[in-house]
Amino acid sequence: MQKIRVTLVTGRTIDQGATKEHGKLSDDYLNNVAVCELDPEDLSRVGIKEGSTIRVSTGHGKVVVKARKSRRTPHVGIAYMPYGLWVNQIINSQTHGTGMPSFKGIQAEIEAAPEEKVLNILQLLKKNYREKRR
Amino acid sequence: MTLILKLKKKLSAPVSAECISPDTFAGKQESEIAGLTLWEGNRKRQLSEIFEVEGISGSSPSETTIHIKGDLSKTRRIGAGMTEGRIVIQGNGGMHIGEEMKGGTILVEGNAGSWLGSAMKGGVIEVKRNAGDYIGGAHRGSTKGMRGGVIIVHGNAGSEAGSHMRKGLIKIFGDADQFAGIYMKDGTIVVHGNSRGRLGAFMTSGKIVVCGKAESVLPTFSIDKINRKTKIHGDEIAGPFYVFVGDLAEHGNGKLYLSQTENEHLKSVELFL
Amino acid sequence: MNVIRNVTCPICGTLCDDLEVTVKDNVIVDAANTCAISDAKFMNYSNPKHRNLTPLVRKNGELRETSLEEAIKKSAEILVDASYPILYGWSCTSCEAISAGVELAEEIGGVIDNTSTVCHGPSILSIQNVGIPTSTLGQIRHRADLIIYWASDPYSAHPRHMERYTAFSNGRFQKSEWAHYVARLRGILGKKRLSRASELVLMKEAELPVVSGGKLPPKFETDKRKLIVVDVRKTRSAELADFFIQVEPNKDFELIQALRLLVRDEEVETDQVAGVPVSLLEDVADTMIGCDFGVLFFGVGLTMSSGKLQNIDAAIALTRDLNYRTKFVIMPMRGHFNVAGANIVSTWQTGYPFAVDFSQGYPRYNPGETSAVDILSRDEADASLIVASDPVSNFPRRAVENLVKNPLIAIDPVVSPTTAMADVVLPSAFVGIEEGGTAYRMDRVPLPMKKLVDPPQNCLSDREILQRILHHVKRLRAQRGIA
Amino acid sequence: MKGLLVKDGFVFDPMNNVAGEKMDIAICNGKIVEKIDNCGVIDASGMTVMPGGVDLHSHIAGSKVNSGRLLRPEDHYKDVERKTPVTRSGVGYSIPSTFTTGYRYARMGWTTVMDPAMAPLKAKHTHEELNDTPILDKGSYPLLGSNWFVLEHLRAKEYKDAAAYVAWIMRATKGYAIKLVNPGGLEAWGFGRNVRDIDDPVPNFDITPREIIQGLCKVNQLLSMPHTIHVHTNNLGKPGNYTATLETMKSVENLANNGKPNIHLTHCQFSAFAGEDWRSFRSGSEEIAKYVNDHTHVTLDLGQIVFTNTTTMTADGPFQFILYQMTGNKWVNNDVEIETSSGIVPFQYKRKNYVHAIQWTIGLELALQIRDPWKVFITTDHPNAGPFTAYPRIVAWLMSRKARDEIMKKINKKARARALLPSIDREYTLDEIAIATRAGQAKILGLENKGHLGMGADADIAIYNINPEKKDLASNPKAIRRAFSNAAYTIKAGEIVVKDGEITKSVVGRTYWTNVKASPSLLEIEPELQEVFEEYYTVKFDNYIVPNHHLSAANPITVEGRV
Repeated sequence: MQKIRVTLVTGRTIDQGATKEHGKLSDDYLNNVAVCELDPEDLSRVGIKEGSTIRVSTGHGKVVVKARKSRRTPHVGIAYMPYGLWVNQIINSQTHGTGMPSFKGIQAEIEAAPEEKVLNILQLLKKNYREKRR
Repeated sequence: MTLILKLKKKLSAPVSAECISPDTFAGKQESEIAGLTLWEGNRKRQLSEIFEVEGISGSSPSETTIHIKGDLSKTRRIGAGMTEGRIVIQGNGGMHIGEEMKGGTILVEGNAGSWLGSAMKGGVIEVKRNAGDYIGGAHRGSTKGMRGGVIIVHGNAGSEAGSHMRKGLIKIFGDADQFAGIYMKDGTIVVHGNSRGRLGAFMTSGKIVVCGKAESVLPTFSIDKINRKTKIHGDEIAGPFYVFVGDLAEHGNGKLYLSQTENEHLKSVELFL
Repeated sequence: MNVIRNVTCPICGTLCDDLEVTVKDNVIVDAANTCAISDAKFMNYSNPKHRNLTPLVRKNGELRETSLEEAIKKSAEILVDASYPILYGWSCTSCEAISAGVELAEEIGGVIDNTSTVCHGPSILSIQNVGIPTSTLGQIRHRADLIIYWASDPYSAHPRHMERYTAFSNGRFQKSEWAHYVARLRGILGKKRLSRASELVLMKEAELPVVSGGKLPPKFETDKRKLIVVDVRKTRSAELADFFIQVEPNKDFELIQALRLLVRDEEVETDQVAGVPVSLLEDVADTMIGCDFGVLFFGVGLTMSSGKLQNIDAAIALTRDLNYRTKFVIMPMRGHFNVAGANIVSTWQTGYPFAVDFSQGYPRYNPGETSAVDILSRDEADASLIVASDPVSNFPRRAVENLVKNPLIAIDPVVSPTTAMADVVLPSAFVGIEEGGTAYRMDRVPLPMKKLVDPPQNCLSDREILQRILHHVKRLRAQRGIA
Repeated sequence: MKGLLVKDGFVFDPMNNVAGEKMDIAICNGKIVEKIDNCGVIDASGMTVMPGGVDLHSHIAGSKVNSGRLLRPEDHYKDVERKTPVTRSGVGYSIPSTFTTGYRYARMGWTTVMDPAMAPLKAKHTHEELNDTPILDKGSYPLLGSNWFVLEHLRAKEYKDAAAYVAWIMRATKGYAIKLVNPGGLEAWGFGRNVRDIDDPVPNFDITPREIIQGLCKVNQLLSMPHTIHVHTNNLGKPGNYTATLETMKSVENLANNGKPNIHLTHCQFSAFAGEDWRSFRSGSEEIAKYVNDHTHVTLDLGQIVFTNTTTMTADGPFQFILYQMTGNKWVNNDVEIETSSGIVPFQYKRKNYVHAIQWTIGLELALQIRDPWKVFITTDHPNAGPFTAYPRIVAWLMSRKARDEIMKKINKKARARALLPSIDREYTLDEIAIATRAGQAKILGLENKGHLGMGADADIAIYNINPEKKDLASNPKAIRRAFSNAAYTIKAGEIVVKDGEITKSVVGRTYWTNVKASPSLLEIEPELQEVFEEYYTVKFDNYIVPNHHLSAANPITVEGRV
């Protein structure tokens, strides 16, 4: 499997904004937020098609989401994920004394993860946080 | 005279400990020191609820040495405003160590948190391992950073070291994160390791020396010359150094000394000489 | 059927106040002058599937239904017991609720922080460094002939911003070819939108719809307003711009500083900065100097990427420098509808706009030290109260781990990852739909939020819930003899 | 029935010609009454009793003030107020948080304070802050000197239409008085320009500042507003501006009715600069004082500077830009559509700086050269020339030549040599202080129940630890300062709110606004106004209006307008 290095940018999308109003536990929200947009060139570098599962990892964690082909191209080497629970699994909490973590411009790696499933919110909460409770 | 404080428990909430200073301890009995108040989160505590107190303090601050043992990374403002004497933190220190310090010495044997020696006017702070962000910096909104004294960090320093610095010396033996010397007005910063770049942003005067690699130089700095060596407070540092002037966006006349041998990627600037 | 006019929209900092909402039998059945996001809100707010409708308290690991009284008492106990509690959220509620929140934070000796801490917090730190030359949005509508969106995608995050205040609006000294077109479009869109609100929001790529029989306007005339977009990729807004500048990620600082040199007619000693040729930057600098009134709107693309507040310091300094040559203003594109209000109320009551620490009985402020993500990442807080916000989704994992391991109270109209992980859930009314109050637009113009319908039973306003908690807290503290 | 008797104090009530007589003041239900029995008694023997202080010009609330607070964490962090059982916490110094503002005024014995600059579009903000400013009665003046509606009506000489609009604005924004700041200049600043003098036409609007001042002065009369027009002059803060100030006063000389005041020039120190540039800068106080002594239609307040680190903030955007250029300090500018601009720059007044030292003398010279204390009032234009907490110091300077001399010794040498101040011997009496800090200000504001202790007046009272029989105050300025810094008692609406300089109780103060009863009714102008309004503004007409219930204790003052 090909692993590629990208600069990860997170942000607001209109779909994320609107489907949030359908409820964060809704499928609409999941389908629009647990995604990562890539330049077509990067998609082929990883050797995957739109809609396949990919693993995005940084020094601070890993998360599995669906790949999407970006239409706002070219941006080879830049991956884009909407704000939300998924992307926050891999964001560094260090703020360098500003209160603000680095949500944009993060070094990340992307690889195909055909064997993995995208977890929904409740599954993700359970997996990553539940056992931390007292 | 040495007074020893031993941390009694693992701290969770921040502990505001500006009372731990030779200026406060001097001339006080052990029991008086034990009764000093500090804040643990929103709870008022006596010093002895958090530390075991042992030893004798001097009759004046200059004769008083304080040793503090334990993981003090949750404490704030140890030695803030101190004028004389000595504090040794035998472990990790917290934030704002030696803030607005005027004299005396502080030694941190482990790591130190952010705002180390911010707005300090005199004295010496030495950190054996790494320090956080904004060392020698200013209070939020203020343009008065470090105005004197020396900060020595043997490990790495975080971002914005020497922010708004006006006088004094910061020596970093490890690496420095981005924006060292931002808004610097005067004084000197020496980085013996590497720099993550963006050195001296908005600086108007002062001097930053990097002996290792500087990731990048801002476009608002202009190459001036190459020097074989430079002098810091009488000590010579061997070069050769690229000397940049800036920040031109602020009509600045600050100087960046970047090792020529460690910064091959800057070679193209030699065309402008 | 009752049509309520001049309704202020409870979505984003654009705070459009011209919505017309139709209510029938205490239900919103129609809304005009909306955007895709507000449509989705008005059509879904009452959906019981994602509303919190009963107070919940966690027992034996499970959230169980309980009485309001019980949930409030439990919340008060958690807060009084805590030695470093944090009160977070506040950008999607009314100023009246925020005010109650500040009083509660002061009473319990907690830290109150609002969502600007992970949004435009760095912009505020930057204002505290260098100030800010800015204006209200109407100044821009009337006067601006150069509009720049930097690291901001209004099309996605502030859908009506361009139409109401900037490129596509009409003003006394500036006319827009688009205004006429957009007005026509809006009439048609309004009808279309509602009928297919739900499809619309799911459309993967909504293009600007073309009015039947009409055409997209011709190319701009040269003396009309100019729209420039700077971003790391070609956003939807960028497609509407006269000019798009693609900047390398994490290099905005260099680009802005280079522009500052050029604006002062000084040389840049390289060929390109941040992936942009200097010759092109020279043209941009000339355009900036040459305009009569320019504006730079910036988004969190600057505050969240490398440089953070320094990016804003540079952008503000650029704007300030431009005022020696012409008139130029700058404005952060504030996100949630009342995030500006959260800063404003906090500032007049405490002196500080966010990250206010009352643990020692008076306000202290030092983002990086007293800000939510830092406190949580360092595991210093021992309890939290969240109002109208979802930090479990929005904070980095490490901060969330420490947030959810300690007692967590959530006041929210909707189910969210935060309410799912909470120990106490207090259902509340939607501000701007089920509860009134004041909110502040991104340019700090105050506007009234209207109560359009009654909230579901058991759903009090945030303000009232907080006041009740405060009341219990005071009683508890008195009982325990805490001064 | 709630009563209180203030017994045996030396009472200074200039409005009722009482100057230091030993007498009792009786209070019932928040008002001064003739007598009262069976009630609490304050023994004020050996103390000075005055009406509660009144401040007609102090930036304490609203968008601009709050931007100043946000701008300056470094101003706050060492000046804090802890929460107590009766007070909220807060911070100072030059731009205190709202609760702290209320408490600090009350501690000095002040009970009525007017915020002098409210952008109508942001009126709600001002009122929300005023609601959170405890103890004080207050009000705010909408900024109208560069307002498009006003400029357009006045250009067309439609005074009655302008008056109807202004009356509507007072109601819509719950405003108290007409405020002009750099008339016309703020509209010009919308495109980064300014007006040069009072006859320089406003770009795009074809009207001069003179016409705006005269027009609004006429409007003020048509509406029978309680206060006069309240004017921050053109060219403020520039050397040589005293001529513009004289021109401004003269421009409305002929409009005065029976010699009654019709213009108030605020923070006049900043408008009394002579000289060609900063080098030849000198005081223009003599010329201003002479004009004011010879005429009855003008009142002014000082804007007295104190040597400290403070925050300048005015609606005068172009002036603040100049201050930024001069200091290089951080700079906030905020222009408000259709209405106004504003700016903020932190500023340090230094004794050793020639200009600052001369500025210090100008304020005092004005106060000491203008003979009638009913014409000149103590302010610092808080926080522009210094925070209001400096009032005790200023009172001491006016009452004591010795206090002035002490400062004089420390200021810039050149300033000392050139200043007029050392040649002035006058020392204010306590009675004159009572006029300049209370009675005179209440009178010019048209607040009939304030500034005096006659029957029916509001029971707002300050009691100071000063025995005028025992102490030679002029030789003991420290005692003056101490007494005015910490009132022995402050009584607000009949309740004791301060004892020995500490807050004992926090009460809600009222907000005054001017309700013009006009015929025809103002409702009749609304449809036409609304049409233009919605073309001009980015908010809806209905959403602009501040409803009465938005004020926690609204107190409309009703006047009959001729519209």
